[in-house]
Amino acid sequence: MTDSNKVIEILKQIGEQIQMEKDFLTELDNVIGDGDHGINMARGFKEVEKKLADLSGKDIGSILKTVGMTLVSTVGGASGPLYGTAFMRAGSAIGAKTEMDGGDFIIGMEAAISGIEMRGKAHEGEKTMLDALIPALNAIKKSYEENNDFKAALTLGVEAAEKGIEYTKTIIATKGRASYLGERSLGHQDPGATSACLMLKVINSMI
Amino acid sequence: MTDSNKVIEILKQIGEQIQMEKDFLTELDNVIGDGDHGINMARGFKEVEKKLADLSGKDIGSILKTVGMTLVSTVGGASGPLYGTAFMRAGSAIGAKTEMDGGDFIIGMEAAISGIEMRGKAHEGEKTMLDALIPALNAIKKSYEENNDFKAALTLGVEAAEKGIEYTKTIIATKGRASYLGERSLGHQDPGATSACLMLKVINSMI
Amino acid sequence: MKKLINSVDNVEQEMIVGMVKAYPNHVRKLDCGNVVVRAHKKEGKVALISGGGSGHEPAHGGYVGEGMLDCAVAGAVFTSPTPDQIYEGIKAIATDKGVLMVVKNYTGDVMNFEMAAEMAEADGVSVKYVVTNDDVAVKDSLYTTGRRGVAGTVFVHKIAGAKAETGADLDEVHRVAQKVVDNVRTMGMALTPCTVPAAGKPGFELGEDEMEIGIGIHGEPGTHREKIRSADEIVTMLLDKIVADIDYSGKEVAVMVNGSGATPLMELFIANNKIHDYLTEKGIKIYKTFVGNYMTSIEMAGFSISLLRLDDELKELLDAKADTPAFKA
Amino acid sequence: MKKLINSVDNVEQEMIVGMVKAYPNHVRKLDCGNVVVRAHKKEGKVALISGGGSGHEPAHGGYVGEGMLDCAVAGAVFTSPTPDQIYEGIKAIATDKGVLMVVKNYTGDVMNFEMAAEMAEADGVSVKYVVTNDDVAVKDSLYTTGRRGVAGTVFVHKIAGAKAETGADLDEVHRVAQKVVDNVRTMGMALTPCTVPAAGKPGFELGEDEMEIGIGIHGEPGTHREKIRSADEIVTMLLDKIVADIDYSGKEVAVMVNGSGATPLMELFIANNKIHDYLTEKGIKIYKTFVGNYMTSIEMAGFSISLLRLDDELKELLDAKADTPAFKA
Ligand SMILES: Nc1ncnc2c1ncn2[C@@H]1O[C@H](COP(=O)(O)OP(=O)(O)O)[C@@H](O)[C@H]1O
Ligand SMILES: Nc1ncnc2c1ncn2[C@@H]1O[C@H](COP(=O)(O)OP(=O)(O)O)[C@@H](O)[C@H]1O
Ligand SMILES: [Mg+2]
Ligand SMILES: [Mg+2]
Ligand SMILES: [Mg+2]
Ligand SMILES: [Mg+2]
Repeated sequence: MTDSNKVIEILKQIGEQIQMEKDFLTELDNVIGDGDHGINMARGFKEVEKKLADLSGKDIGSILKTVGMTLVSTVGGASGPLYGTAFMRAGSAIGAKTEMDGGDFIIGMEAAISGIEMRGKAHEGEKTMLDALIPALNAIKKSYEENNDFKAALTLGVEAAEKGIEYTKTIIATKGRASYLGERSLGHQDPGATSACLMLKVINSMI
Repeated sequence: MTDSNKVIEILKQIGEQIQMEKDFLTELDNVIGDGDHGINMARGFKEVEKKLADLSGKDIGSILKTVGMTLVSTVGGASGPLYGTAFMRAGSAIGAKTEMDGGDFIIGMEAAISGIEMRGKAHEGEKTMLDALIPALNAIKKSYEENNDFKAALTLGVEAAEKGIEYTKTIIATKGRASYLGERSLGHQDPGATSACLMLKVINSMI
Repeated sequence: MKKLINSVDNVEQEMIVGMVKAYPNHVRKLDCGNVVVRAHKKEGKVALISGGGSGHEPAHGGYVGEGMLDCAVAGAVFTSPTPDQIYEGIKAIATDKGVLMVVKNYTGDVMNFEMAAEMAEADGVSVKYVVTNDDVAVKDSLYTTGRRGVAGTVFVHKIAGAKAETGADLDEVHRVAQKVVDNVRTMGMALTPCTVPAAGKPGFELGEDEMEIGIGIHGEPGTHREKIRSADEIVTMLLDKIVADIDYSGKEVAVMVNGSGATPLMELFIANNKIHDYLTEKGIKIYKTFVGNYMTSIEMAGFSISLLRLDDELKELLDAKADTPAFKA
Repeated sequence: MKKLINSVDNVEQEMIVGMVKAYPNHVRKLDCGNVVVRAHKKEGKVALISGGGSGHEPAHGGYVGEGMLDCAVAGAVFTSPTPDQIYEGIKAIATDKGVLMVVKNYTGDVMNFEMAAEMAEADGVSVKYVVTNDDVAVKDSLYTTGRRGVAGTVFVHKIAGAKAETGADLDEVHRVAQKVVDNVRTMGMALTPCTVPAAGKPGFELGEDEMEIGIGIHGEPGTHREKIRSADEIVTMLLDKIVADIDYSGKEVAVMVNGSGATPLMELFIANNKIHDYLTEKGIKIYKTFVGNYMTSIEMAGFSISLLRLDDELKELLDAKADTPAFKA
């Protein structure tokens, strides 16, 4: 499915997309959070970008772990430890491979999600990034198990993540800053779910 | 020309005019001062108004002195001690009379002006209330000496005060807050000259 | 956005450096980032560390010094600092008596401080922490993040700091810190929003006649918005919420009237006039009042009221000597 | 106008009462008006009185207490107090050592304080005074009102107050106060205007990209207006003006970075970062730095820099104990 070099390219592209969507993500966070999600993610991926050059030739596990550590140490806020833990866990789960297939991806994504759940003590339905990630993972797994076509599975995963974003509009936040707003968080989509979906979209477009 | 009761009526009318012109005077002070001249004068004359009822039957000197003391103790700022001193000095100069003529008025106004000059250490041409008062006094004196018609003299005095206001637009302030503006005070009329002229106008309209 | 700054990218760094240059006898900055520690490390006591996003000045760097914090870690504006920053701070101040972290209850702050503690514990440092959550604006619940930590946190710094200065052990300092957390409540409001420099525009918009009630300290919207009212009515509204939360009747309290950054002292004193009367009427005795900018939201106009229920132990520690840039007692 | 007040007519009174309620151990209010004196009168020392219009909080009431003022008289916002108010203050604090008045150089302040002094002298009180005029924004001249007294006045309160506390006689305290006046210079700027409550609208208007240079402390326009620049450039502009006025080279100075009321501490620290570097480069040694809201203009955003040239006498008095609501040393 993909090799180390491709993983690096994808990460670079995710960084570029984050920079492009920086204002949009910040604006979303402005409405129900503290208006820094885009700024935080952009700061983190700018540092990731700098690290990527040195990572060519490394195995996928190491690449993802480095990305995670970089995010932890530069993003701050809630998304820093969460995405950081996610990438680190994914890296550990995938391990010292230089090639990966759909099964590896699913194993990595499962580890990432349980890392987020552990760190953030959150579940599905609390209006967080998990509301994009968990439905996406479920869709990918189901489709991949049934048809063994990873590209098709990923496309369904992105659709599920997009539906997840829509779903976050309909629920009250009970985790993260948006939870302080109570009912006022209704009708607005979650910034973290949006950035999570953005990453899946980039991966989908490049595989 | 006028008696104690009339003096009280005039003072009341001055107070009403000040209330009416409060915003205008404040606005003028906003441009070249600190935006409180109308507020200051209105606060003072509101207190004067309260005192006036008790003053009926008193002599003109006492009335004016009470007005002066009230202004000193309620207006604050530059205009408080200046107008306060002016009315107190005028009261002393006119003395314990219950009737006054044009000559008494001129004596009172002369005393008022020298009180202002003493207290404020200012002269004509420094963009202050003196630039309305001194030309007005000169015009009144000259006309009264020539024609012995006080009403006519006062009308000329008001005209001179109005010209004085126009003149303040053409000069740089060297006294009062407007002096901090340097050249920027050019083109704007002095609030104190404006309130001084207002008083003369009221007197003129009631005599 | 109208700010006295050089570049939005350097705001935090220049601010911290500018602060350290102002108080070289009190504080110094670590080389590794925006981490401020006491100019003279004190051994033999529990070391206190706190911090969070920047934008709350004088919190938290202003409270580093004798009788309060040993270290303050500053993240980007309104963004929690990262674990490695906090870890460097812990390493710089740790003594054999251990380290107490004072963390405001935000998902980001809690996670980043926890990760740092894990790192420090791996080095053998004993670390405990309290999570401040004094904001009564939001309903507390087991199933949510709970309440925010806001201005009441400064009382934790003061009182736990004083306890640490006595040489008490980590459990004792932790107990006292937790006691303050349990007894302090805060509620705030805003007249205007504030602007995160990197964002370039305000976090929300408010009409000329509107105010935001239940505001936090990060420029985020509050719990609701209404037509602006008189200072006395606003004070009453905030205090009603606070005294309904825990029982203050017959108790002595410390009051903090905290400006959000752009609120003139004039208005805080006008508010305090009513606060004093309100509490006196309710039979709540005021032991001490603090009026000023203690935990700000950059240039937000608004304020919060904190009430700390006191007992003899807390009174003594509140009065104990403190000598920090922003808090002297 | 968006303010946390009850009524524009009661702003000054409620503020003063609210302040006294916050610091009952430090200050009390006279019945006769907005006059604040020490809670415990100290005999056997020269009594210091200052004041002016309200709107400069914490000046001047915040500086009443041990080591600083004995009395502060508050006029209406930005309007000097009246002679009888000042006279009542003098009567309340006068000792047989006499009274020193610290007056900022505004026509109104000078005249009202002079009239009060005349009244007190008629009662047999010895009164002397200094007129502060530290603002270098306006050209000084014999034929004008001269310069304004601004934030540097706080140094006069601190240092003359410390001198008075030693029991020095009136001439000595006056000499020291005048020494501070002669050695302190200030220059300020504003990013936004402020609104006098009773006026209901700002004293001037400024575009989103404009700043006002040479601003005073009464919401009045400054000496000129220009496009906003970086913090470093603004600091350089202000300091250039100050150091051109008197010779600071090779001298030790106290620095005051004074916020106008709505300026976040963050920005004052960013300014101080540059101030420190500028002075160091010029060989001017910084003895002490004060950053905060010392002499404000209600809710104006802006700041001023004051530099006080020090000698050993002034250093010692600057460091002497002060315990007032707004200034502790
Ligand atoms: N406990 C949590 N578990 C999972 N995701 C969370 C949690 N708390 C917050 N988030 C996610 O983090 C996003 C906010 O990130 P960001 O704005 O960068 O941090 P902060 O909230 O500290 O300002 C939210 O939109 C949400 O998706
Ligand atoms: N030294 C002075 N001599 C005479 N008039 C003066 C002097 N200084 C100020 N004024 C007058 O006072 C007016 C301002 O009064 P006001 O605004 O009430 O007081 P302040 O300047 O203290 O705010 C000016 O417009 C000017 O006419
Ligand atoms: Mg955020
Ligand atoms: Mg004025
Ligand atoms: Mg944040
Ligand atoms: Mg005035």
